[in-house]
Amino acid sequence: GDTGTTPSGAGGGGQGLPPTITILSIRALTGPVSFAGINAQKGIDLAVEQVAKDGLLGGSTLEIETKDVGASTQEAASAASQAIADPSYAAILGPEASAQAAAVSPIAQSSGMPVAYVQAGSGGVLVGDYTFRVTPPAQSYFGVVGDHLSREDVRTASVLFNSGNPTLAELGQTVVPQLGAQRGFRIVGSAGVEVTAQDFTTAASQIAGQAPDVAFLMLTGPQSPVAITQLRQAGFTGEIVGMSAMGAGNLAPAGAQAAGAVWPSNFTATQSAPSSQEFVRAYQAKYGGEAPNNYAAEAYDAVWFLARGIAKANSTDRAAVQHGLDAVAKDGFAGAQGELTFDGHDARVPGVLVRWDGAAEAVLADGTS
Amino acid sequence: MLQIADLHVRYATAEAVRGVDLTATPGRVTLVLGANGAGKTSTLRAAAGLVPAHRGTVVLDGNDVTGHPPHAVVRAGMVLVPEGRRVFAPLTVEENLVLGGYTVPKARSRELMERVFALFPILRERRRGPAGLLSGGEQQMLAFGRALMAQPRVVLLDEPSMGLAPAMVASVLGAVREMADSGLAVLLVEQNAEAGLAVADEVVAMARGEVVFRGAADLARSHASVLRVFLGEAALANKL
Amino acid sequence: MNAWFVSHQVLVQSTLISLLLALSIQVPLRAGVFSFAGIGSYAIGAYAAAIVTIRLQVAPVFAIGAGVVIAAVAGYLLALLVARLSGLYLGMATIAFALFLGVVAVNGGELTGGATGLYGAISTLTTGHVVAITVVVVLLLVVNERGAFGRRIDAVREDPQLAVSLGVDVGRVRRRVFVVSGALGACAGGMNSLLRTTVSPETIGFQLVVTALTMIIVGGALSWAGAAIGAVIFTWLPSVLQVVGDWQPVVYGVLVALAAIYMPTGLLGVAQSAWRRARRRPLPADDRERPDGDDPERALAALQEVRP
Amino acid sequence: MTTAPARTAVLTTSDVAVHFGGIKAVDGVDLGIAPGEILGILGPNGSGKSTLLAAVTRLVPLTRGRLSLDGTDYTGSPAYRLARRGIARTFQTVRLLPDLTVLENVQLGADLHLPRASRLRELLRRGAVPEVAEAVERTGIGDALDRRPGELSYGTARRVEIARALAAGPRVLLLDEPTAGMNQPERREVAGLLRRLRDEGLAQLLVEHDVQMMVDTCDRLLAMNQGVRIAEGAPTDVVEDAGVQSAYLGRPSGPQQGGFAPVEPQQSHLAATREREAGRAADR
Amino acid sequence: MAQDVLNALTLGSLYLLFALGMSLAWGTVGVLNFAHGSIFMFAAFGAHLAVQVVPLSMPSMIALGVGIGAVLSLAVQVLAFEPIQRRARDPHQAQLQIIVAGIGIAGIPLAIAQYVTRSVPFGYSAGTFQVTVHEFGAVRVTDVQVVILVAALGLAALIAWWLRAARPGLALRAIGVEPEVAAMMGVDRRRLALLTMAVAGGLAGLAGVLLTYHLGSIAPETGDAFLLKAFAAIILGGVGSIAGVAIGAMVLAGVETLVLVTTSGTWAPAIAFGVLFLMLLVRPRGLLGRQEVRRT
Ligand SMILES: Nc1ncnc2c1ncn2[C@@H]1O[C@H](COP(=O)(O)OP(=O)(O)OP(=O)(O)O)[C@@H](O)[C@H]1O
Ligand SMILES: Nc1ncnc2c1ncn2[C@@H]1O[C@H](COP(=O)(O)OP(=O)(O)OP(=O)(O)O)[C@@H](O)[C@H]1O
Ligand SMILES: [Mg+2]
Ligand SMILES: [Mg+2]
Repeated sequence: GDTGTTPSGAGGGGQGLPPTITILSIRALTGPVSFAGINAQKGIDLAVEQVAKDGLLGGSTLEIETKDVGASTQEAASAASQAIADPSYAAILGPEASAQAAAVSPIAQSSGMPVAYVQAGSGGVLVGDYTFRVTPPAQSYFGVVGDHLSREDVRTASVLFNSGNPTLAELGQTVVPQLGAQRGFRIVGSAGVEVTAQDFTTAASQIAGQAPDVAFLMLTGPQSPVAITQLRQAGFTGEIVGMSAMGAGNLAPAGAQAAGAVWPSNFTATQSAPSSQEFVRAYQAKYGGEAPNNYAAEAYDAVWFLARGIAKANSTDRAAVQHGLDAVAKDGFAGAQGELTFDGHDARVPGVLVRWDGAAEAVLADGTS
Repeated sequence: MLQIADLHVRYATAEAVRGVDLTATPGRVTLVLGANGAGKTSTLRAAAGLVPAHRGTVVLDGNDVTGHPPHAVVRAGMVLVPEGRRVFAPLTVEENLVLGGYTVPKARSRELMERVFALFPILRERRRGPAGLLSGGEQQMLAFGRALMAQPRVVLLDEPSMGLAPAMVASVLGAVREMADSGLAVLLVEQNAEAGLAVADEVVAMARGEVVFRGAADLARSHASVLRVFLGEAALANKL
Repeated sequence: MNAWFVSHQVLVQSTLISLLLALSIQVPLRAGVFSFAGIGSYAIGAYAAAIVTIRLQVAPVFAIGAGVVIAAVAGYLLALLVARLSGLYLGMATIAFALFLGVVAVNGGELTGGATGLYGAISTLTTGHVVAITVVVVLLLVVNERGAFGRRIDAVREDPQLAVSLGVDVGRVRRRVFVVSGALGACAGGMNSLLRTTVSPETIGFQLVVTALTMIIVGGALSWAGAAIGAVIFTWLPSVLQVVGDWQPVVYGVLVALAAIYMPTGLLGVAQSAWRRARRRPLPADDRERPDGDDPERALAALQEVRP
Repeated sequence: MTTAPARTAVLTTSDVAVHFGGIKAVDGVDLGIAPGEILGILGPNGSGKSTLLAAVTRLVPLTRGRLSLDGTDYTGSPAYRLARRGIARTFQTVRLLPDLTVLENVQLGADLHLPRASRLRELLRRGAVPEVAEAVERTGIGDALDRRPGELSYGTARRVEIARALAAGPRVLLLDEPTAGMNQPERREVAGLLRRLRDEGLAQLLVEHDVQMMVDTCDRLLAMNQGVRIAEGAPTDVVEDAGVQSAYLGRPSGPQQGGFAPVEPQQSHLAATREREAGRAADR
Repeated sequence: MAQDVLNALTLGSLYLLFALGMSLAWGTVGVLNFAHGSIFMFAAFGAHLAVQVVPLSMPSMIALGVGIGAVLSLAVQVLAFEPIQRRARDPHQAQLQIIVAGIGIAGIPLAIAQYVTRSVPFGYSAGTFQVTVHEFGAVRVTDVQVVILVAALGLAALIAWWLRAARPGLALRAIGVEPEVAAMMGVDRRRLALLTMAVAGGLAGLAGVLLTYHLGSIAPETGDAFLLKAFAAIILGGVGSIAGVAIGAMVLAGVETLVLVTTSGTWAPAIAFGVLFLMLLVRPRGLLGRQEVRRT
């Protein structure tokens, strides 16, 4: 449909910035994925504060309006199209859920609305020049696991993955086997579980029976502690490798049972990159000492990414903003996640390997160092 | 003893009962006659607590049970055999009877069941089968037997002979008479007026929700207008 | 097209799609067939439209049509299979059918895009088309809900044996209902895929069963209008509930429960009975009247004299 | 005892049997009904009358036997076809659709014969077809048309059932205790209606327990016991038949029955009443 | 192999514990409670909140969970299902209403738990009970597993016996058929229904606490996933039959385990649904379901 703004490729910045620049943030603050949305919101609030203080946008204020869309795809798409129809919005901070993002992208792309996503790791999200993603895909920093496993001289591995989640299924079915081929370990067992699976007793017994050196658990946040506990109860003694869903406090219920589990992550509060530490300090100051998690870091970076793009464009014209974002992506920047670069429109970070010591997360290997 | 006084029953669209007074006395059968829609069923249902009484009182052995829930009325000693059988179709015949005796002690319930089986032998034959597969008349027997199981002091019978073969009508009404003779108060609604009159002590006729006639059964049996209205011309001719 | 329409276009589209999906459950339900196969058909329609559009780049009519045809045929075959099932047993079997399709989608490899699903199904389908399709569907259903058609379906629902003795081929009604439900579900799914240009297994699941059922019951189960009311409410409610912030899911739950408890015939039923009450002439307490024969009223009037 | 001549019979059954496991509900019944004839079926409770009706209308599977309508066999044809071929029935239990009004319930009977075009026409005009108006008239339910079945008294509900069957404009009408729950004058009214219908040429099968009414109304009676025919013929002959007297009217002797402790043996229903009357008069 | 059988039995017992209460309420008072999963989760969650404050032993946690479940279930019955049943023409008509009301209500505890936990899984690690693993040759079994097995099978047997043998059990079944006539027989249907719902809720609470011990932690959404499984188990076994739901739960768990053991697992739900579907085609009213009583 006709949207009121023309996505003219002939972007020329320089019309100057209005007093307030508005961005719509489409979040899930309620429902099953609210843990991501709520943490992201904290990162967003911090970033907005810092952008204002920094003076990046001159005298203009950056305002981020949040729309809680829960888990509904249709709500997300609708929120996006409402923002597109309203010329006061300069850009969208996209939703985390892949299905929601995949519904927002074509609308945004066809009407020339720049969107920066966090999470949203599946295909179909980055559909053209107006869509960007500030969370790097897990496979891009999965190498840090490989280094670790090589050091440990791992020979055999079993994989347990959530077959209904696009990112996790991809990791379990493609990325881990590839890693095995590169690093010389053999996959002795691979099992998929339902997206909402609760009980892993059988799978755990299977893996314990295969007795591999390492078990890869590519599962969601709530599934991870259960699978680890049950693996241990089934008598598995080898190494456990997970993915970033194990962070953000999700292993706490498993406590000491899960001690020793490692996972690669794009961010952890103890990683060494100076820009990360700066972020962590500011975050803790603002939120009473609470350590930030990856959702907060990504959203923080996404806001800065958008702000930088708008500053570069020196305009809120959407096409201009898109050019500005392109330019920022080309150069990369130092953010909460460390040194951010972009492969096209998709972010990349060195990544860290995190280890759960039974009570807290600690950096085991730091891609930045 | 049941005393219904100034009973009114009102539905959303009609007032079905308008100021009915009825008494059922131990040892006596009170027959209620009336055309379709006269309000007989509504009266009985209100007495049993199945529909609210809009006005009036239902007094059972001196206790006001107006507005009490149906199960409390049963526990107070009054049982209704509903219009249209309404057996628990998926439950067995035996289970239906056990439920009938829900409020009496177990041992007593077993005895009573034997009595019901003696009255209706077919029920004994079918006791393990689901009640819903019985023939219409057999279900009617079961519904009647179910009420016997409760050992009530007052029994309300809404057309207990419906769908029964003549011999069985006689059996059932004979049993009704026996119940009364053994000291129960019986309120009997019966479209088969002739058969009903044969066992009744008192007759009440209803029309349009009101009592229009009240008298001893003998009086009714000899009263030409009553016979004409409820038994028809043929019976009248027979009589005169 | 005014600004309001532009910005609410997605909700308008979603309302109509939800309506068709709800109807794919409501149509069988009205005939007493507890089938959730419409959800499976939604999946069939959604994937068929996306696959055909992405691979063959045909017009949306053909893309949606392909799904509709496949789902209608599948509905017919399913009806033959489950002919002996009824009630919630049938409900569970058809839920199993729908969720089975969801797993197939996850494991469908290249064809269905696995867990990620398919994207880039770009077509020329517009809101206008969706409105047109919905209007046609609703008109056809209206004809089937009224008069003789409607009564016979009521009979099939309430008392199939009676319906048979009144000359209704109950088996055929049931088979037809499955076919119609399949077509409706697939149409909704196909339109959704093409409007959103994407489809993924996540969007097809038990949640759809719940949503469709809620729409139907809260709106009113026995008419398309009830489904329409439900579709409107549950598509727009989340936006309205933005105002209550974090308590949105709680308020939503309370509203659904209250509607189910206090409106046994749905919003539509409430409206209808209010209308009936307003129109109804008060009836006299006696409903008797006799074509001929002696007049008992007169006889009884005479009896009054002997009343003690 | 004769069966109606096959030549004139519109509906015939031969050796029809319906068994439910060990229960032989119907066990080899032959009957025939001619146009303009009322055939009454009498029999004790559980003797298989309703099951026979269900068999004739194909609502239960036959264990054996054949059914034919107008001389053509329909033993294997599905039940819904029968209605289209002119068989209508009522049920022993009232079966009305609770959500429809009385009028709509009656219309349901007529819907079957509406050609598609007039179904559409009805949709547009929302008017009732003549058969419906006539059925309503004849059963005297005109006052209750816009009520719902739940609001009706039992007797009125039964009339609606009859009206629905009549609205189908049948050639054969099967009635299972149509007057249960009505009093004598009301029954006579219904009996009068049935006789008028007979005079118009309708073939009827009537199941009732009111012997007087059956004798007055039916052209022939068929008495059943335990699933088999025990007598058939002119009404008075059947009622006087010794077997019928013992199985149905008097003290039963079959293994299914017997031992009705509270009641004395009786000769007939009417006699029973008189007897009791006399007895009770003596008591006083 | 023995381990797999044990695992299947444990899973089946979990399904059974959950489905038992649902089946009881559905087969008797005609309440198909879609809030059952939510009650189950919230009872477990309540126990979690309590254990944060005082470290409790396993028996007290179970008692707490059972109590919370029973109270919630009673509340739902009084506030929602009872009014629906009071208005409905017949139990059949109320069924859909009850399902949808249950769906609505289910959202409330779920939203509260999600709000409080931010959907981060919760467990009982603060309590005094620690799971211990026992090894018998190649078979490993935890003490929680033993409790689950015993509780599920024992309670199923107890309830089945009570429904068969005791008059209130019979009265309950009668309520499911003709509530009004049951009342005419002197059955206090309100009290019996409340009792049933309390038992059903208690069972949900028990299942919730035991599941949390078994898994170590659960998420607020856990109840939803169980709901569908329990519904499937009840249907498979035949509504109203306790033995049926036990068999249904075991068959479902057995099939799922078998598929996980023998294949890569991604098809597991499809095969489970497929088996369910085929079994229903063969036995349209479940394995032990009552035949519909219908005659002309
Ligand atoms: N639930 C109801 N709602 C509205 N009206 C009702 C309801 N039940 C009964 N009525 C009306 O109340 C009046 C009395 O009905 P009731 O059933 O008491 O009559 P009855 O004397 O038992 O008749 P019958 O001999 O036919 O059984 C009738 O006019 C009937 O239509
Ligand atoms: N589906 C069935 N399964 C088992 N037994 C049945 C079934 N249908 C009928 N019967 C039995 O067959 C016998 C005949 O029943 P039917 O209903 O035909 O009797 P009827 O002559 O109509 O009796 P009534 O005068 O009481 O209505 C009865 O004993 C009944 O219990
Ligand atoms: Mg009555
Ligand atoms: Mg019969």
